[in-house]
Amino acid sequence: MAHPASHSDAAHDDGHHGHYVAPVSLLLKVFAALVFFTVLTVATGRADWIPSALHVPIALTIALIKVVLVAMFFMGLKHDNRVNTVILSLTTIFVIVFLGFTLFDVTQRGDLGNVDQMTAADRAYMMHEDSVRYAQTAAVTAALADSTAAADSAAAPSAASPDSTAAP
Amino acid sequence: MAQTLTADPHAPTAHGHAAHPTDGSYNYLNYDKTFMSWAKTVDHKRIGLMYMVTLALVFLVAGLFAIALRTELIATNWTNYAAGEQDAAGTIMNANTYNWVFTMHGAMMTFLFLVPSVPAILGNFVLPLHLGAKDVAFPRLNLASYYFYIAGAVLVIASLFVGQLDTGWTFYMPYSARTNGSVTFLTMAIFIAGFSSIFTGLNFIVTIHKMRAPGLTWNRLPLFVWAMYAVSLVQVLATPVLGITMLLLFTERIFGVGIFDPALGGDPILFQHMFWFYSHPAVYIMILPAFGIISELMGTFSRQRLYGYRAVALSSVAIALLGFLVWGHHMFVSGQSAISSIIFSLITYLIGIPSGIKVFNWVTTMYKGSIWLQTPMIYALMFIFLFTIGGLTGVMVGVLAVDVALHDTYYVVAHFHYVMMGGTVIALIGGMYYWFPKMFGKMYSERWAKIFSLFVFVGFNTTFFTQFLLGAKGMPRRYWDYIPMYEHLHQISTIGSYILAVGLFGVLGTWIWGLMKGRKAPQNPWGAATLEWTHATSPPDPHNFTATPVVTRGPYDYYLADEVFLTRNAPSSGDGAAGDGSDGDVPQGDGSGDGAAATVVARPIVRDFKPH
Amino acid sequence: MGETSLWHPPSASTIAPDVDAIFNFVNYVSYVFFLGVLAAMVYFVVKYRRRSATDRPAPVVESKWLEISWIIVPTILVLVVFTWGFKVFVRMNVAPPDAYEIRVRGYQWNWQFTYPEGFTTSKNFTVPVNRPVRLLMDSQDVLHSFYIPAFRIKQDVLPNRYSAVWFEATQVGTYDLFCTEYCGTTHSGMIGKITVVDQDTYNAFVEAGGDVGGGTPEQKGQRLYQQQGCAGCHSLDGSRLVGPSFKGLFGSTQASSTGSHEVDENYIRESILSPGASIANGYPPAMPNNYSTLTADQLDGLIAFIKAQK
Amino acid sequence: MPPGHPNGVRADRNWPLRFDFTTPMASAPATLTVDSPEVHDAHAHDHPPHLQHHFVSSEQQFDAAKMGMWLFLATEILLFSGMFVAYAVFRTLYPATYEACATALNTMQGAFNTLVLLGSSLTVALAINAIQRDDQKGLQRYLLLTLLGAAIFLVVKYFEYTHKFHSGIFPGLAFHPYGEEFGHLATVPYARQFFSLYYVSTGIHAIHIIAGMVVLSWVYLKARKGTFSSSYYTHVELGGLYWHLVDVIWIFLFPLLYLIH
Repeated sequence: MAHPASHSDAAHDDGHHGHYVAPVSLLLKVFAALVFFTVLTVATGRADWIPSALHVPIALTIALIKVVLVAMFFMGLKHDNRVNTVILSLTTIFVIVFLGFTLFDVTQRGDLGNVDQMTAADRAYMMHEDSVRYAQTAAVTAALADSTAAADSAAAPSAASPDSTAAP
Repeated sequence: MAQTLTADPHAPTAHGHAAHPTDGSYNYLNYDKTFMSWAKTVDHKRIGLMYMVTLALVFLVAGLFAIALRTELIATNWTNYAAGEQDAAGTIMNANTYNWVFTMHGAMMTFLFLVPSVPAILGNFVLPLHLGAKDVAFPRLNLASYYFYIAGAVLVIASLFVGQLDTGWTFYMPYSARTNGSVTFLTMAIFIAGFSSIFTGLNFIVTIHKMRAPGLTWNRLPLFVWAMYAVSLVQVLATPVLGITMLLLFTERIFGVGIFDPALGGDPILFQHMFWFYSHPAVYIMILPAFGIISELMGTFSRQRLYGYRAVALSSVAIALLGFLVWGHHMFVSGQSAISSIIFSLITYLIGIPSGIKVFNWVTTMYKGSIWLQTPMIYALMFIFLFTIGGLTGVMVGVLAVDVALHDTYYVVAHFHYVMMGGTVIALIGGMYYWFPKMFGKMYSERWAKIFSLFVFVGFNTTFFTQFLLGAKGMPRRYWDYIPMYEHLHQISTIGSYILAVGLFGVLGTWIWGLMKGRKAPQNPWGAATLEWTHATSPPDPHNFTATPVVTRGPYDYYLADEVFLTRNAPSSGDGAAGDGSDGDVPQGDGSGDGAAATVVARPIVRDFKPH
Repeated sequence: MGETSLWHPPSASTIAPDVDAIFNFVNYVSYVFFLGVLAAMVYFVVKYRRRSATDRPAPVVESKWLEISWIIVPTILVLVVFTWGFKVFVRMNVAPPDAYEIRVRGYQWNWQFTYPEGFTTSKNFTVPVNRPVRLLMDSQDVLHSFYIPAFRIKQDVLPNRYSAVWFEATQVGTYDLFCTEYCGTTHSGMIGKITVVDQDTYNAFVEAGGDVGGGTPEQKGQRLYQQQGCAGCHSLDGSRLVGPSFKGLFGSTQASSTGSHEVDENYIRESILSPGASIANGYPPAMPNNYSTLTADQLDGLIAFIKAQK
Repeated sequence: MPPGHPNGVRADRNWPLRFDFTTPMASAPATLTVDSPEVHDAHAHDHPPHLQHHFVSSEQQFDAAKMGMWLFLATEILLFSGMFVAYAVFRTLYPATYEACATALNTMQGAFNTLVLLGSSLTVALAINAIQRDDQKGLQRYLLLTLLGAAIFLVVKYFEYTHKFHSGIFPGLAFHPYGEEFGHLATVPYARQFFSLYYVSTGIHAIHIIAGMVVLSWVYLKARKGTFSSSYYTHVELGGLYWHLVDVIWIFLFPLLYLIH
């Protein structure tokens, strides 16, 4: 159906001639970079010589670089209307806010003594509750295990020993 | 301002170039009257009306639940408190029923009524008209959004048959993992209804960005549009988190994944973080559209430029974005770390400021205006009255130490209702009165509308102001019964709720009367200056405008709005003959009748206007 | 017992006057703002009411100073309020190191208090006046929230994690204790009393093991029936609540998960001490495991009381 | 009216980066105030068949659709953010559990799947490139390749899941590891919770993969009918954006779940 208003200038109805066409060579280069970073993240993730505190930051940094590459070139943000970049940035900011505040609270709990973190006794108690709930589903578990591991009968769990999860 | 009245050659029923009358007699309501033409419509105006009917039903049901709650609380069930004798049957219901009823009241009101309310009804109807657009950017998505909402509502009804849902609308873990299976249904209902919210928000943002009429720059947008923009941002950014929270709650119940349930190593406070990350911004989803309506009403009925337009427009967006940083103020006594509480409290105050700015600007808009006390304006003033109380008590519950005492008491209940009911619902009613002539082409009765507004006002304050006193004295919320010392205040509150109910049914009555017997509405009964009044008939054409309007001034620039004034004295085509006689000064003439466009004179743009 | 006023419950702890002071300050400032807004609204509506349908008021010049002033003034006010609230909040949270510590356990739908001297009470508890008391709390099942309006304190009680709250009562008297986190059917019945007594009376209370009332076993049992929250699940008039009614229970024959039993003293004793052992048919296994701390004397009382419900 | 500004709105298309309140209607001269009948009649020319009636131009329609898709992707990212927050909280609370449990995940399978998804992202980008050059065959070929990549991903995922199921590693209460390979997990506290998070997050991701496959298959069917051209390929573009997002999520999930050290 056509538009009745005065502005449907034919010059604007002929499609996307203004669109940026990403050259194939560029796409291939980006892909190569992505493969490289994947290998890098596996390598650094398995490396023992990197201090354990740095593993997460390194992995996240590499992931971020990969995402920026995908967003800019594969998703075409580099040559797109800037409002789409704003949308993605705003989203990222809110994810960081969500994650940041929540994690901050978790690490700070009990700071003024109004709340104590979990105690060993509580853990034991929790494991007990755990096993009670577990026992209720032990029959289901056993049935599932039987159906999926019929061959491995020697190692199959018996429903009679539900407490195996309860001993930390 | 130009107004070309060439017939629309592309009306939906006539793909040929047959001319239709352009006086409003051929309109979006009657161009096709079949049921399927409604069920399959992609017209934003029809979808708005469909939401209106559906939401009115939801409000009715959830409101009746509220009346039931208040009736139960009219007397204490302690026949002898000192001896511990209690009547387990209750005044009209037992504890389990009460818990079920307050949960349904809360969940339906928030998720199925308040969250969609203004955007779904008035946003859908008005937004494209305000923009001078033919429709929203994605009309089919808009319809899909309606059906997602319906699917959510159906699941809510299904939950009634599974068990009595009794978690409260907050679904706090681990209780929600332990109680009956209806939780599973309601989480799914909210998950699905969430799509409705997301799609509406997404649609509006794109519409506002891409569908504005020529000349409608960002600083000429009506403030209702700005409010819708801010709301839509929140809907898009916050609702998915509710989605994943509900999904995790669902898996917690089905599989026992142990993310929230402390008995399985989970963290119930994490649930509260995730829940409030959505649900705090959600209160801005509920209140921001109300701000937009009030801005429209104050501008129109003061016939004055909205004071501090930019401040009001930008404060909407500021509130929307800052609203994401304060969710922890719901958790001061939850076991959250004290330092988090302190930070959240501080940010809470920063967000209070923009809301205050709005109130001051609305009041100042009336200064040196021409204030016309029609029903919509009465509701706008009522809104300012009630919202000011709601806002100031919000400052109270934001104080760390005071909130420890007031948290989860009736004080919070009263604050919440002053903002949500006194704010959103009152603004919605005001907006409905305002746009009623545009929606249906009929006038309601001013006299009766004003009488019932008095009932609403008195009833509301009687119901909820007493709850401030109750809460400050320590009455906890979600109590089926209370100790005898609270009885008198509870009785006053209950009586107030009956008055409020009478008022609300009366409001509904004025609408139904207007629909049946109201006299024909002129194109611009309020002399308003936004596009839906100046450029669209009442009711509008199926395609909104017979020609795309071109905008040359701001939405409230009455001193430039010749079309509002020049058509005023045009001979009336007899529209007003069947009035109820109570409102003689409704302008009779309008530009919709018969080529009256000839009276409209194009006026040059005035830049940098400096009043004398 | 402290005075109640229009806005406040009795004020009976050291922190209560501080909280009330902030409350009153915010309240009075709110009155000023609210009346200001209201007065301006009424004045404008009267003064600038519409005279004719063609009124065309000149636009008002926006004053930057006005806008800035109503940003600055409220900002200063709320920052004052924030700082004040923050200071009191920190005091509320940090218990004095020498506080007397009582263990509190919330469960559906009652409170259990374990005193440092080793005895336990339910529903109601007693504390000495003018002495800081710290409550170390946790929950057995779902979230609860411990609230004493007269002391202006509240803290959520969580499963598998301790939370704490402290107060120093300043006035002898009896005050209400509420659960304010929704916790199920009898949430509104999860209320109790806190009795503040002078140190001498408190010492006597401790010596009596928390049970200060005498009387026949049946009277003792009746008191326990209220205190221990039995009333939440077991009615005395035959009506069905969560568990079987006590009316006519003794001597009847009860079908349960372990077969059919005559309800005698031993059956009741077992049902109280290990509720899960034998579940009456048609009822949920909802009875909490909290009563193993009851003394033999208390059990006698309860059994005598149940026996008396014919 | 200046070309490129069909409705006078484009002047501020860079909003909000260049947000100017002080210049009303920079691009709309006063002559716009009259809708001249001549212009009105000029619309009788042909519109492209894909242009919906409420849009003025294909350009406007395409931009609107793309912006809508980006907003939808924003909601998807926030949906997954809930999983990431839960993950971060429990990794902070129980770090040892996470290290112990990650050993049960096969890094090589994960890395292989990462490469497969990256490759399918590339093929989608190539598909768009093809249709921009009016290469119908290329479009179809690359869409099929993408679907193939998605299928391979799911097959690998299937083997990962079933391998764990065989040793009793189920989500939630059914979690009950045994056997030589995974039996030791039974003694790791909160191991069940780690695997629940693993199943839920990869499960939701897998649902997205399937949804993406449905979308791309639909696009492929349309492509076979020759619906698309260099002047109209909105659905290819939108499907592609969605597929890239699925890839982006996996880029984060992979190191967080598989590479805990």
